[in-house]
Amino acid sequence: MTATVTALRTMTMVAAINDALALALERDPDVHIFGEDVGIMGGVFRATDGLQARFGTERVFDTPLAEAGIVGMGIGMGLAGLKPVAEIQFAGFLYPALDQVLSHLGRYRHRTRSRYHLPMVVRAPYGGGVHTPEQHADSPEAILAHTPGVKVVIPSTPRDAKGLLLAAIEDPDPVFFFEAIKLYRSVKEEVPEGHYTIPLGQARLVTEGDDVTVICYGGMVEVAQKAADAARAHGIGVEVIDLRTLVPLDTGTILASVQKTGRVIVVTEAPRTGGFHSEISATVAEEAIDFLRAPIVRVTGFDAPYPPFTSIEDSYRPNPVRVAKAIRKVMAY
Amino acid sequence: MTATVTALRTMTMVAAINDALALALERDPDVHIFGEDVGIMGGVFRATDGLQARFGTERVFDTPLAEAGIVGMGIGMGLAGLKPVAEIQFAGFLYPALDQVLSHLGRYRHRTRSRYHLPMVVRAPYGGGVHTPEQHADSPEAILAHTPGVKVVIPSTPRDAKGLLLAAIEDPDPVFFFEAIKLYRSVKEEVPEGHYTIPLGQARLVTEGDDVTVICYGGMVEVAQKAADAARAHGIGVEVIDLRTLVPLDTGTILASVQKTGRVIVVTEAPRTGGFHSEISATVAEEAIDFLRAPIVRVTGFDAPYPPFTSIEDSYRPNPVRVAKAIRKVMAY
Amino acid sequence: MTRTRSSRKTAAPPAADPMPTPSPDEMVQLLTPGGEVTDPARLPDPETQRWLYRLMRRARHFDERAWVLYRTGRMGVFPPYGGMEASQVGTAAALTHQDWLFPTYRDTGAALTYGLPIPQTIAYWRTSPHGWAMPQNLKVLPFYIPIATQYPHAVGAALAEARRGTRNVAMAYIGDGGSSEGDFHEALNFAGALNAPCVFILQNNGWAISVPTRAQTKATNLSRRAEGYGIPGVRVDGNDVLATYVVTREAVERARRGEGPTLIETVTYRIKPHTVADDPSRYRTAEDTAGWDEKDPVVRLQAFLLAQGHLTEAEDAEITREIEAEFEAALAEADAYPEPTPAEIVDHVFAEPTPALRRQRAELMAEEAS
Amino acid sequence: MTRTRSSRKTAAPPAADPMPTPSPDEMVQLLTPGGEVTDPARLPDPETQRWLYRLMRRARHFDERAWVLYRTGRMGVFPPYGGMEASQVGTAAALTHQDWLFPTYRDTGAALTYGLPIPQTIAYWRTSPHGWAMPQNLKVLPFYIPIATQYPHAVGAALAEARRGTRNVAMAYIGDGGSSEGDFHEALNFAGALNAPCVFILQNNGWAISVPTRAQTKATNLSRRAEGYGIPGVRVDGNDVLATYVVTREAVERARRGEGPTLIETVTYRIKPHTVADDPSRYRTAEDTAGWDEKDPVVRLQAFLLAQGHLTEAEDAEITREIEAEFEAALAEADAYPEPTPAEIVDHVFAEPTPALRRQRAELMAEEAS
Ligand SMILES: Cc1ncc(C[n+]2csc(CCOP(=O)(O)OP(=O)(O)O)c2C)c(N)n1
Ligand SMILES: Cc1ncc(C[n+]2csc(CCOP(=O)(O)OP(=O)(O)O)c2C)c(N)n1
Ligand SMILES: [Mg+2]
Ligand SMILES: [Mg+2]
Repeated sequence: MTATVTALRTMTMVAAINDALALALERDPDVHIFGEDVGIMGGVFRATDGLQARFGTERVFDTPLAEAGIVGMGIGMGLAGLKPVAEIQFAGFLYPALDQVLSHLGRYRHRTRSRYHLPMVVRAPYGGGVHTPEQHADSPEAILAHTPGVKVVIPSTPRDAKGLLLAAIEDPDPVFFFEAIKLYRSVKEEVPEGHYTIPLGQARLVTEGDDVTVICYGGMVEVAQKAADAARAHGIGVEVIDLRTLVPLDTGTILASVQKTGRVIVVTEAPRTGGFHSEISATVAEEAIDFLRAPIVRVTGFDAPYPPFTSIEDSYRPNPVRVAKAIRKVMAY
Repeated sequence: MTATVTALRTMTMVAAINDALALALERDPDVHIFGEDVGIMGGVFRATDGLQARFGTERVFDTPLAEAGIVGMGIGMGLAGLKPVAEIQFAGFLYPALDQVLSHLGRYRHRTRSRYHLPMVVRAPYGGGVHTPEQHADSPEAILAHTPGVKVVIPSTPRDAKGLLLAAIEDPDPVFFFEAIKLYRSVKEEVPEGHYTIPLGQARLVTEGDDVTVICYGGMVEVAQKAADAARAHGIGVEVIDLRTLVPLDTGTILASVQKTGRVIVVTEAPRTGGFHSEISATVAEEAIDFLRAPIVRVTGFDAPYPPFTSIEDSYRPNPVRVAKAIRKVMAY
Repeated sequence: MTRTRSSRKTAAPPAADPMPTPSPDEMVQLLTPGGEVTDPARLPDPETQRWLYRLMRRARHFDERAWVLYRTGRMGVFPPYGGMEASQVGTAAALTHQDWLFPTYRDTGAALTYGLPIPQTIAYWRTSPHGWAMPQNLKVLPFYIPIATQYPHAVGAALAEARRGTRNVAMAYIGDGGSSEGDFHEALNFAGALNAPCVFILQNNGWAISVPTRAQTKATNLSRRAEGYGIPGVRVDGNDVLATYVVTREAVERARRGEGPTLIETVTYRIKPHTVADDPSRYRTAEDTAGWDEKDPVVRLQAFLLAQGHLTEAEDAEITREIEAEFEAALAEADAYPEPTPAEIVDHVFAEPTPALRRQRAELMAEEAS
Repeated sequence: MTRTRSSRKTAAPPAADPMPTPSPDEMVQLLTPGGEVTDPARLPDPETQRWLYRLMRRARHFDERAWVLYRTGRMGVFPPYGGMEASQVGTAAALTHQDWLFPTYRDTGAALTYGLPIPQTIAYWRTSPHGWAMPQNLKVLPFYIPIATQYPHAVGAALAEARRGTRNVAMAYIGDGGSSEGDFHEALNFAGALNAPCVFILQNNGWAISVPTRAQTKATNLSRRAEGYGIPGVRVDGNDVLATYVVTREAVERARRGEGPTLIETVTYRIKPHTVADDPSRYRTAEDTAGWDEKDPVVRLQAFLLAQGHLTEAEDAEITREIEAEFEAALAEADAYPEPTPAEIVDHVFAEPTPALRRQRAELMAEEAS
């Protein structure tokens, strides 16, 4: 973490994101923020609250309702040297923009042999746990992680959110920044005031332990942490790794932990088949097979749409009980 | 394989696909074929050659140039009880339709509690090896496999292509059918005349062997096979498994082979991070860890766009030499 | 007052008044807010007027009750449509149950008018699976949440009807905001090119959450977009149910005759918040909404019917009683729906679950049991 | 005949003839195929006429040589534009190198006119990486292969120029087929709503591979789509370079003045196959293409210039010699480009390669070495 100021202020994740955006606008005139309802409304989660009033309607502006247009226009702005920071209202509404992402956002440096590059950030709330309507709780990070040329960042704490978002905006290449809706206001933390960045590609050791490694990110970190706490009460040492960035992936931290524990659990709330959890499993199975003492267990969502049925949706999303069960399983193996 | 006729005819994969489409149109008046240039032109690869002349412009028709419109309209036709068979000109041009796929195609049975279901097939040529322009060689199957509610089929031989395509069209749920461009005309095989289906979800054992399991599909099967042949010459028994369908996945065949060989190589031509190869690795690492004698090695494309640069593109796509190297690696481990 | 939705299903629909496509700048209005009739020849007959009035009252009642139920925790977050009844009722009333309806989250009033049972509608807004299991005898889809995707679906359903040789049509709704999405464009162009029997309703209610229509587009007349696809476009006073009904009937008949799709822009206003959980004071002032209360579509027709003697105060009170009774009975029915079980999460993905889903279902059941 | 692209870069552009936006049905034509001038007041001066003629000849020469080079294996599959030069040259000639150009695969003629060096253009169509490394002093992007995605990019680039307070504009091309994609709609609407200084060129050449425009859309005048976004739309004879130039200049000037985007439909024809590898006899007959040869834009202007005495046969022969010499020199330069190495596959993905890419690069290098 590189920081210039160290005074601390307690804030929620959404406040930390707002703080990072304000700092970015302040420090770099090329930064422009846009999306649906990000202006006077301040976004449906208030992540851009007050920014238009402070920085004007040229720097922070509402677009028409069209996600391909938002990302496509951002690409053009990036080609012309601005630093576009787009908000997509929910990650599930990124889908109309996927053509722009897969066809261009990740390819522009490559297709112009570095003559152009796209210093663009696309922010989107993602994930479940708060009873949103249909398609408002999707977790599409695996699609982006499989897209060459884009980075993927998913913070799990206010402090990380601010430092990672500033790093993402300063990164010369496109970054997807997914924000767990569940964490927007549920957690408060002391966050440094002023500018600091957390480099992309460095995982965070949440808790240390010798017996089991649990790898997760975003909204699943608190779930894993609770399961780890419960396991500790039973004398099981669980090491929780918060990846923070999926691309670049901090393979070093993962493998070091696996070499120590020999037992791996991967946790995401995305559907099982083809989720990013599987990429982590594959990496471990390719790089650290000799250290494994148990199967690599996946605790994930199901191969079904995230249910829009409030009363049962909590059974879709991994919870501490399910993670604890996986911990018992690998310990008993 | 369920068949009604057994006379054989030697044909290419594209001819077998054309044959299956003609049979489907003949047997079921609900089948409708549409897409860009599928009518009088017969498709850019001639997969629909002659079908409009034979079945008329209502059953086989050109659409405007808009992939979201094609898939979205197909969804509406499916809701109304037809059996839409859409062609997307190249898999890389599926991206504009991904919103319709992720938002609806896979969700309709779920969101209407089975009141509606979508018996739709989306065909698209995919993959590299034939010097196509930018974005004409993409392999996006992992995105679809990660989408709840859709099936994914990728044949590797003319015979399989016909039987799997007929099964896909007769399936009550949405199926993506990816056709390796490289194989369209390069391989000929004896294909049964008349109607038969190959059930979705059953892998094919291409060659048997006791030492190494190589798991692949589509355009990579011939690559794996060549490497297996070379290894056999050196006394190494390689079992090549052609998955044929990614969803449903034939885990049984995979695990049985792994239990025998203890060494696994997964081969696809998609980018490394988050490809379907990683899902296969993860499945093995979760279900058969005790049988593994070596790391699960991934032989894949790179985390870069498929290069539009003809003279070097062959270095992107896995070839028999790279697979052979992986075989040596797991044998030497 | 006795012609109900279900009786219309069997009865032959009343013949549409022949209506020339107006020039795009003209906004069709049959009954002014002041109660004047602009074109008596095109006015639907009194029976139809009363029927539309009752349907609007019924739609409004649902909207009002939904607010109350939300506040008392008996309903989920609901996007209100109060003030937009003429736009939804007049259009949906032009359909039979052989026709398709593709409503958005805003269009509960349209779905109720079409015939979606109230208990099920309540269940949907309670996010209960019962609200999603659409009735077999209707061709209405669950309210669309992602914006604009329903438009191409309507084209496909309409085309399927045409291919089968029926005279059925498909109607889809969209908002002013939604009309900025690419799917809007692709659908209108497909429908024109393939001559699909579609009626596209574009409800221009002035807002897309916090974004006013003037920021959504530089165009001031969205019905003109139809020209770009070679299809007719009509702009209609969306708070005049007689006008919306007549215009839509004509479009439906045109589609039934095989003459292709129509785009209808209903000019109305979202006087209510975006959803019951939204606070519009963040983005609009009293000035913004000024004048729209006076255009209330229910009040407009009520005053006209009373003045014309087509409705008495006593009949009006009877309508109120009937509507209330119907709703309360429906609420009781909705309350009695059993709670879903977690198995519903993994069921209904495929006709035959994949092996992976079967394993996952077993895991889920084991966890729920423990 | 001496005013070249690079000299224009520094010279102030000639003032645009003031031009009223024509009614959408009108197709702007200044020089008929028969050689008549319809509106002498709007005709560009003879120097400009000769300059445009030379640029068309230059573009045509590339197209013709590309065919020959393809047949002899010295060039890859190429989408020809012969017959469409007026549509591409007249529009691109209205830009300076401070403006942005977003061409599709069909628009080699536009890119050459804008100033993309010929050697690099050859390299692109040889699928050599040299063809993709765009020159630093130009704002032109590699030819777009996926359809329609360039339109929103032009909006963003234009908006960036406006935000920076320059007078630069962005121009993007699309085809009749491409105009069916959702991105077309979203871009036009964004440009209108955000007042982006864009010029959108829609080349209606009658075909999208095998699909004729009449099957692509029921609309018969694509420039009318502009109305749906509240922006000006102009339809112009796409085989009359004087008309395309004048119309585009006006749109460019309007954008420079901060008055927003324009949609220009150039009505032209793809007399050639879709690509040099396509066989149009599968989907069209001689009847389909009838009449278009007579509208050849190069012949039209050549005959006019000769008749007017603005060009002599000797000067014309000199143009031919200059153009041929320029191309052959460029070809030699392109032939000298070094072959790429496989490392180019994994390079240029990120400014700083991820650890995964670094490992993959090492693997690739090891394999290539073995
Ligand atoms: C693809 C997509 N993007 C964004 C949203 C979030 N969203 C929900 S409603 C809405 C505004 C819609 O405005 P409009 O189309 O005018 O309909 P109205 O709400 O006025 O009925 C937005 C942006 C969404 N549901 N889907
Ligand atoms: C998104 C996408 N879909 C399909 C294609 C395949 N394709 C290439 S050119 C073409 C036709 C384009 O027609 P038009 O836009 O009229 O341009 P023209 O070729 O006539 O210049 C098609 C369908 C593509 N390149 N991109
Ligand atoms: Mg609205
Ligand atoms: Mg064309």
